[in-house]
Amino acid sequence: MSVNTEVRALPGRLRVLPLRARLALGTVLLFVLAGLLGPLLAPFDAARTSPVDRLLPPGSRLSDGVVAWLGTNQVGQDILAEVLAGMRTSLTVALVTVVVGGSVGLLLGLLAGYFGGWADGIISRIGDIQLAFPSLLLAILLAGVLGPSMVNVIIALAVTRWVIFARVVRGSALAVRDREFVDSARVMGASHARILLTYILPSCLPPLLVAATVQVGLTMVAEASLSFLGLGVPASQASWGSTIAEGRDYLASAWWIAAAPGAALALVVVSIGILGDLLRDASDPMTEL
Amino acid sequence: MTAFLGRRLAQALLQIWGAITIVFIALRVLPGDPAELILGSQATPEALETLRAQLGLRDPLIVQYFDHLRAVVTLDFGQSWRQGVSALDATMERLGPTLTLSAWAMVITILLGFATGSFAARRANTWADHLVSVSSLVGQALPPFWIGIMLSLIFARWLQILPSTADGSMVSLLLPALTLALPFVGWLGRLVRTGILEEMNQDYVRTAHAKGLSHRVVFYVHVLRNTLVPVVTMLGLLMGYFIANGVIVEVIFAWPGIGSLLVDSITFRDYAVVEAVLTVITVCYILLNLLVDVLYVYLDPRIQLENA
Amino acid sequence: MASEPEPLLELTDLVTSYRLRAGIGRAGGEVRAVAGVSLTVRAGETVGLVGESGCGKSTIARTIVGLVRPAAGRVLFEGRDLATLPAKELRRLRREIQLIFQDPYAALNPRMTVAALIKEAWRIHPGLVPRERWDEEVRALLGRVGLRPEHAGRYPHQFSGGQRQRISIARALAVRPRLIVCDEAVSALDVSVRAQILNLLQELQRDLGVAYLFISHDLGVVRHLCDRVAVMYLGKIVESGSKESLYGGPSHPYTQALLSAAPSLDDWRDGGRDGGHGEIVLTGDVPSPLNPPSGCRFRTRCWRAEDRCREEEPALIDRDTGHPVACHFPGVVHSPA
Amino acid sequence: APGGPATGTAAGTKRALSAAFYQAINDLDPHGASAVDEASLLANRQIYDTLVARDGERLAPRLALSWRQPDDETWEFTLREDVVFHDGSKLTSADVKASLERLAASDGPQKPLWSGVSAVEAPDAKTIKITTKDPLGTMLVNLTLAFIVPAAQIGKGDLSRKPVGSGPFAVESFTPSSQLVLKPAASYWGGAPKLAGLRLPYIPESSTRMTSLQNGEVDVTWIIPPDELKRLGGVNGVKVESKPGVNYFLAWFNCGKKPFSDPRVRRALHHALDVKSIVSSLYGDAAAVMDAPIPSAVFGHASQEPYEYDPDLAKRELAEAGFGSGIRTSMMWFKDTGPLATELAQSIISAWAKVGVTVEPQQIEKAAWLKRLTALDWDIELQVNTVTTGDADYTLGRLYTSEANRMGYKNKELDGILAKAKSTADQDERRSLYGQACEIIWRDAVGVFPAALSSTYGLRSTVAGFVPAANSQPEFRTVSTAG
Amino acid sequence: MVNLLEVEDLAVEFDTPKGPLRAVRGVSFEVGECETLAIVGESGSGKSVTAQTLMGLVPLTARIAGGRVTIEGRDVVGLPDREWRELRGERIAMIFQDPLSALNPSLTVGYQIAEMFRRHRGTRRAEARRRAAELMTQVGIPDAERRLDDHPHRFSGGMRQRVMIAMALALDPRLLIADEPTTALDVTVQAQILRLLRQRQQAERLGMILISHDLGVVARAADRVAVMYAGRIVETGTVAEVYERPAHPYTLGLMRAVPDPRDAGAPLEAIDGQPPDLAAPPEGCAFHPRCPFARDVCRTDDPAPRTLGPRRASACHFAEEVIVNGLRA
Ligand SMILES: Nc1ncnc2c1ncn2[C@@H]1O[C@H](COP(=O)(O)OP(=O)(O)OP(=O)(O)O)[C@@H](O)[C@H]1O
Ligand SMILES: Nc1ncnc2c1ncn2[C@@H]1O[C@H](COP(=O)(O)OP(=O)(O)OP(=O)(O)O)[C@@H](O)[C@H]1O
Ligand SMILES: [Mg+2]
Ligand SMILES: [Mg+2]
Repeated sequence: MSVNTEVRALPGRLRVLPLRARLALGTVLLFVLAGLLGPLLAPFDAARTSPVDRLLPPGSRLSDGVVAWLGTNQVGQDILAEVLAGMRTSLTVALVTVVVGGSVGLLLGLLAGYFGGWADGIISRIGDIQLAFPSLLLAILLAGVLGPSMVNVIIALAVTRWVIFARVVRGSALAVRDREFVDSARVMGASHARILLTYILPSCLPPLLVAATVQVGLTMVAEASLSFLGLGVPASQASWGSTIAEGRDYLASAWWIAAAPGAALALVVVSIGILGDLLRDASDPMTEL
Repeated sequence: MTAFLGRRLAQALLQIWGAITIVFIALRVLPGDPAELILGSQATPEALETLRAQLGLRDPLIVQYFDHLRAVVTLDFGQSWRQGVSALDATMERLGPTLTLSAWAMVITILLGFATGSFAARRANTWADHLVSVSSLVGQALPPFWIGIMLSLIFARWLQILPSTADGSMVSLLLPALTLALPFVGWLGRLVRTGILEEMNQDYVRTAHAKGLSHRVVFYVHVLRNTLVPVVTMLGLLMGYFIANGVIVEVIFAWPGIGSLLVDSITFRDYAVVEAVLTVITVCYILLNLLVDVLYVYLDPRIQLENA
Repeated sequence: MASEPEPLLELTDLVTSYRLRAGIGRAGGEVRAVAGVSLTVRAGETVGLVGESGCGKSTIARTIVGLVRPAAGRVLFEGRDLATLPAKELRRLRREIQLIFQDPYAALNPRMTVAALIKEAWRIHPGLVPRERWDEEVRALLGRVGLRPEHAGRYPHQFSGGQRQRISIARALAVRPRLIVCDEAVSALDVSVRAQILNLLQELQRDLGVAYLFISHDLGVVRHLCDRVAVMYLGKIVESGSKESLYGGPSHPYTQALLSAAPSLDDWRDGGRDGGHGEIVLTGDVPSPLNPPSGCRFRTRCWRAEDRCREEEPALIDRDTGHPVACHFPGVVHSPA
Repeated sequence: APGGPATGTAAGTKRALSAAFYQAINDLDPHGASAVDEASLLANRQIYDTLVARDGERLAPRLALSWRQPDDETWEFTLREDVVFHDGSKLTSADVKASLERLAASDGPQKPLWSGVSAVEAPDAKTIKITTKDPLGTMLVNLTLAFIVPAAQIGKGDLSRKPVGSGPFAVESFTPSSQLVLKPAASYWGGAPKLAGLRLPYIPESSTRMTSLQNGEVDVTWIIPPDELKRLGGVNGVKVESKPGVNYFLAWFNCGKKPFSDPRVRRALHHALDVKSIVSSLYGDAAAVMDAPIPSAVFGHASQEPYEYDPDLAKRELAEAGFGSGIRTSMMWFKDTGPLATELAQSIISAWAKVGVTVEPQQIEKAAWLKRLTALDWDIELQVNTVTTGDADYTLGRLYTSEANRMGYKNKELDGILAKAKSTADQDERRSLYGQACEIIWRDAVGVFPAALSSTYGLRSTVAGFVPAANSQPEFRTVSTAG
Repeated sequence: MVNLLEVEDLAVEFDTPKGPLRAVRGVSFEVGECETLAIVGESGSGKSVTAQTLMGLVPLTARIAGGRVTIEGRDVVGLPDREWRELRGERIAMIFQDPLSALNPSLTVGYQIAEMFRRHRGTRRAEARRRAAELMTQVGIPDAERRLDDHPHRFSGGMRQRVMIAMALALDPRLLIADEPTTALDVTVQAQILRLLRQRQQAERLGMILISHDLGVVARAADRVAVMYAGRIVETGTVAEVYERPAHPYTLGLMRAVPDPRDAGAPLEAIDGQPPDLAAPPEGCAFHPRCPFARDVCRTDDPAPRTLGPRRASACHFAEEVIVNGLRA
């Protein structure tokens, strides 16, 4: 079988990672780990509130004797637990959105880029129509239509993302389609399916991966923006976005509510962004091939 | 050129039609109906029914759809029940402020973006460059509303040097425009940086040096101009983001833009306004991109390549 | 060459055009890149196709191998029209015509090893080589083109230009073609490496009996390799004939100019840089194929052009020149004044 | 502070006052679709006038100098004669008649208040006669919402954007959801306002609103978020004032649906709530624990015995009712129904969880909430309710009848009391009737009534003569600024 | 003859991740007035790097590791950028292989030529424009006035190269470096450009360095030849000397690898193997792995160029043997 050189080359490249890339990778892994272990470390139950413990600064001791290292929120919940739980939601929303949007984008982008003609016409026009709405507006409209729920947020965001992925994939498919090595496969008599799978697809994946990485971060931010407008995940589920959004009224008085999830969000998104850059640098020479 | 413009215009019309249809479908499947919101919680079922019929909500969907299309073509979206005026008027009076704000944000983005981008490019791969690239990522990593509120707290509440609400004066638009622009300054900066570095490797730069031109002339006269080309195509997109992200900024800085009107109108099922707003935004956006396409020709003469 | 063998490939009045979409500041239109070309390649022979950039050489190649569809005319392989063949039959025939590109690197999938590249051919055409013999066959092919067996596991970017071209050739040979179209196959190579590849091509022809359609703009290489030569200008063949006849008595002014402009090792003898060797320097550039000149396509650059050339397109026929030539006023070299 | 648009120039001169309410004014038509929005009422109170106005417990004459009731179905009002509209025309009984008829015919939210009116007559320029189908005890109260517009403007003028009224302020410019700029009406019968102008900007984000008060961009703002109340009190140049309000939280049980059809369950849930602790820690001074189904500031309020906080008792009662193993149910609300609504909901849910009642929180969109509310498609719902007229009728009389069927609760006795209260015009009798109604509703635990919100105001210390209003609709005629 | 340019023992190294790459290793030559020196060699032999070094334009990752470059008697290695800028265009000019990418796509041709006058001489816009048109006419661009305002993509390859030439010659430099000026062009156009270069050179008494990998072009256009292999000049001499009696096995091999029209079809004498990797060049003579003459000494000693006659040298231990061998064939 054909072996993807990228896959082979990457571990080698990772060994010579610059410092900031290692930090970024470490941060992301740490967060993912914390997200997985969160329920064990500091269980969070949205339905458990303690009004007497509200708005306590970091390090305060709660009425039940536990220390809230990151303080408490406006209903007296431990921010640390909320941030850990929120990460699971935010990461899930972002990842599922990107996977769903990415898959749809990949499929349609491949079709449009490889076959061109009317397939490209239809897919590109649909993309154009959709891009005519700035994506946040579309998400607002959809989230408004569907009502707040995690699934709906994912749908709303994925719908706004697929075009981006489709365009990236279409672009690389288009670029590869007329390359001579594809021509030489055609001359050899290869079928469309074979060309798509073994020639076009591998070339489309690296840029798609880069785009996906970037979008994971941006999707997390978009989720937060939807929460700000009251269109995010429902109150029964903690998410970074909604915690920051709820903490915004307390930025001047109880800054710790928005600060912890805000810092976490920024850290993760920046780290992912750095990794995306790295990936782009790593795959660039290859996509040039 | 005419053939191209014709095709591009047809494409734009198609886009507008598609957008209108999406909006129509989305609104009809929304739960909740305007009659209830208009009449409030104490309305009688009969009154609701009469009002629904009056609003045309009882017609078959397809009839509603064609009515709607006709309405759009004649620029008659109907009355806003919340404001008691024509939906188009309600929308148009918000368009101005949105465009003003977006334009300022654009100016800030371009100025800062080019400044940081060329700064980073000239110091490519130094710590200054890395700092710029990381801080540009931070700009995109923070939710815009958070940036807005923080700017407002710092400059309006604590330092008290800028107003917290926008009243249209230039000073008052500074914070909202900055809030809109910040996430994209880094983005544009990175784009500019890559563009410059890419251009710097072009053969013509070598020629320019061989001609004995100074670094300054090579950079500002030869290189920068060519990096504009890919950047300009992004500006149309950017304007779209500004119009959309405006929603958040408008709420924070109490600026009467089109975005908050949209969110309100969705909440209150003011269909006429939602339709008018989305149509207007779409048209603006499409026209803008058309403009960018045309601008492109003037910036990049290569595009006329095949013109025999 | 007493008895001429059956033609393997026959092009009759081939026309291939590209449609140009209107773009920003650009009108749409149709480029007739190949505007009526007839050409024959017989089994085991080498036919050269020379001409300047953009005259349609690659387009002919791409049409022959089926990458683009002809707008008119026919491509016959072993006497059968490729356009009317059933799909299955076509697949088999297609296999018998292979293409080697100018840039050997671009023509090899960078993500595949040499072995994978070659085996790909057999995956596409199952039954050609039994699977258990693949490795063996790969080794044999690599040996055939002068590469070592251990090269099989490497990627294209680990090879030099000449070696890459060898890989391309091995890959083309894997499907046992009867005709190989070489589109500027040696143009990107350095002199010393080019000689190696030219030798390899000759050797393969001797051993395997493949025919070549050898496309090049280098008159020297064509003269070295080919039995017959056709000269193209702006989508048309202006002169064709056996190597000896054409190089010995070029009759079309374009061929004459081309030959005289081609630098050769001996140029220094004829007066070298003082230009005393009677070169014909044409004025102007090749016109755009979007709107070629009326009549004779070469007349805008021809020093012999007369009114008739503007009105009447000369046919490609033998005009007492020993071989066909498309010129109203063929003749011996007259340098432009 | 620099940059603030409301910053005055020379000290001592009269200047425009900037007052930011926390809700948006969308439409200035006092009979339109958003006519009973608090923000619209706020604007209307400055621009228009009514025949009668509430003055604490009393209903005071306004455009009407006096009134009498020749019979139970007829009301006769004598109008002031010195009233002119902002366009200079005189206000006469014709204008009142036209306005009232327009209200009765409108499709707006005030329609039910006027459906009982059979005729409005204007025998002469200063007399207006209203006839009702049945005796209507709430006539005067309803009239506090009936803003009078010039008859000439109806159907012609642009009441939504450029209305003409007879109130203390005239409209200078208006951008919906953004700002309303008013100028004093020199010819106002009660004397011209002291302010040079009045600007009512809408600042949706509460932190921005607080900032703009602190740096002087606005002079007055209300409602102050509960958590900001204390902090703002300590800020230099700012003072806070508050008054018990007419807005209150209620959490109805769907009494027509199991398990809430059983009053024991409803009472048990009352006992499971430590209302006092929840409300004081969430709201502090910004809200008061309620002791009746309506706030104490409302006419008709009567204090009831509070339910004791006793989770064990709650559990026992639930077990008695057959729900010893717990209840699974849900509570719906929409996010912006009131300050800290989500937090309150979470606290209530959290408390009920301790007695084995698992409540699924459903924070939904307003439109969806409204749809489900009217369809009785819910288990428990939380909302902020406003007694817009300040009179118990507006809430009790309208919502708790069997016919209204708003929460599945049906009680013949209560129906009778409310009907009677509606038809009498005697205020003392009405008060005692509503007192009985309060008791029944409270005893039957139709819902939980946790907190009455105060109307909390933040003012620059330069603002003088400002009277906080319970209904969040302060009047600015008497306000002045120093410096 | 006055030497416009003298290069002595020039060495240029690149910093690469794999270590220093010696792209130019001790190159010496000189160019006189009205003389054309051709540098031939295969891809990667260091021709362009040499040329760029002469212009003071070594890439950022490269550095001059040794040697001297004298332009009109002035040592220019290590010259500050300001002074370099005055040399470039004024004294020494350069044209490149691909005239499309070497011209700025978004500036008009007229602007790019006029820029020479405006930036170097401070000439006014109108005057600079007039002189640009003049230059364009001189290099054979018809209708120059009108074409001033066209962008490069509107010109054909040959015309673009003419523009490059006009630009290079604008300030009457003494020395012109042409790095593969005709490789991207068709034969008929190549003939035009070579003729133009020849004309301009003679008219202005220019010294010229013509870089090419085409032995035919060199035969036609040069006075003297320097053959480069793996960063080193292995043989120099007049065209006649080098072509008739190659004194280095590499030169000999190159000549024999070119198809001979008199003996068409006969197998070519290809040079075996590949050019060396400059990051890890072979011990001894860089050519020895491919050399039919190689002996033990070649594997250990890197031969320095030896003078074989006036302005004639070869870097081969067995130069004489090679000459004899070449004659015999
Ligand atoms: N895909 C295409 N679309 C439009 N026009 C094309 C396309 N490919 C080639 N052409 C045009 O067709 C003509 C012939 O092109 P072709 O590639 O066949 O020339 P060529 O003789 O192979 O040239 P070269 O020597 O440069 O390879 C040229 O004018 C070219 O511009
Ligand atoms: N920027 C660079 N970084 C590293 N190595 C380089 C760089 N530029 C050139 N080289 C190396 O220097 C050597 C000489 O390159 P140069 O460009 O001078 O070759 P050339 O003779 O001009 O070849 P060509 O005929 O292909 O133009 C080559 O081995 C090349 O790989
Ligand atoms: Mg070609
Ligand atoms: Mg070079």
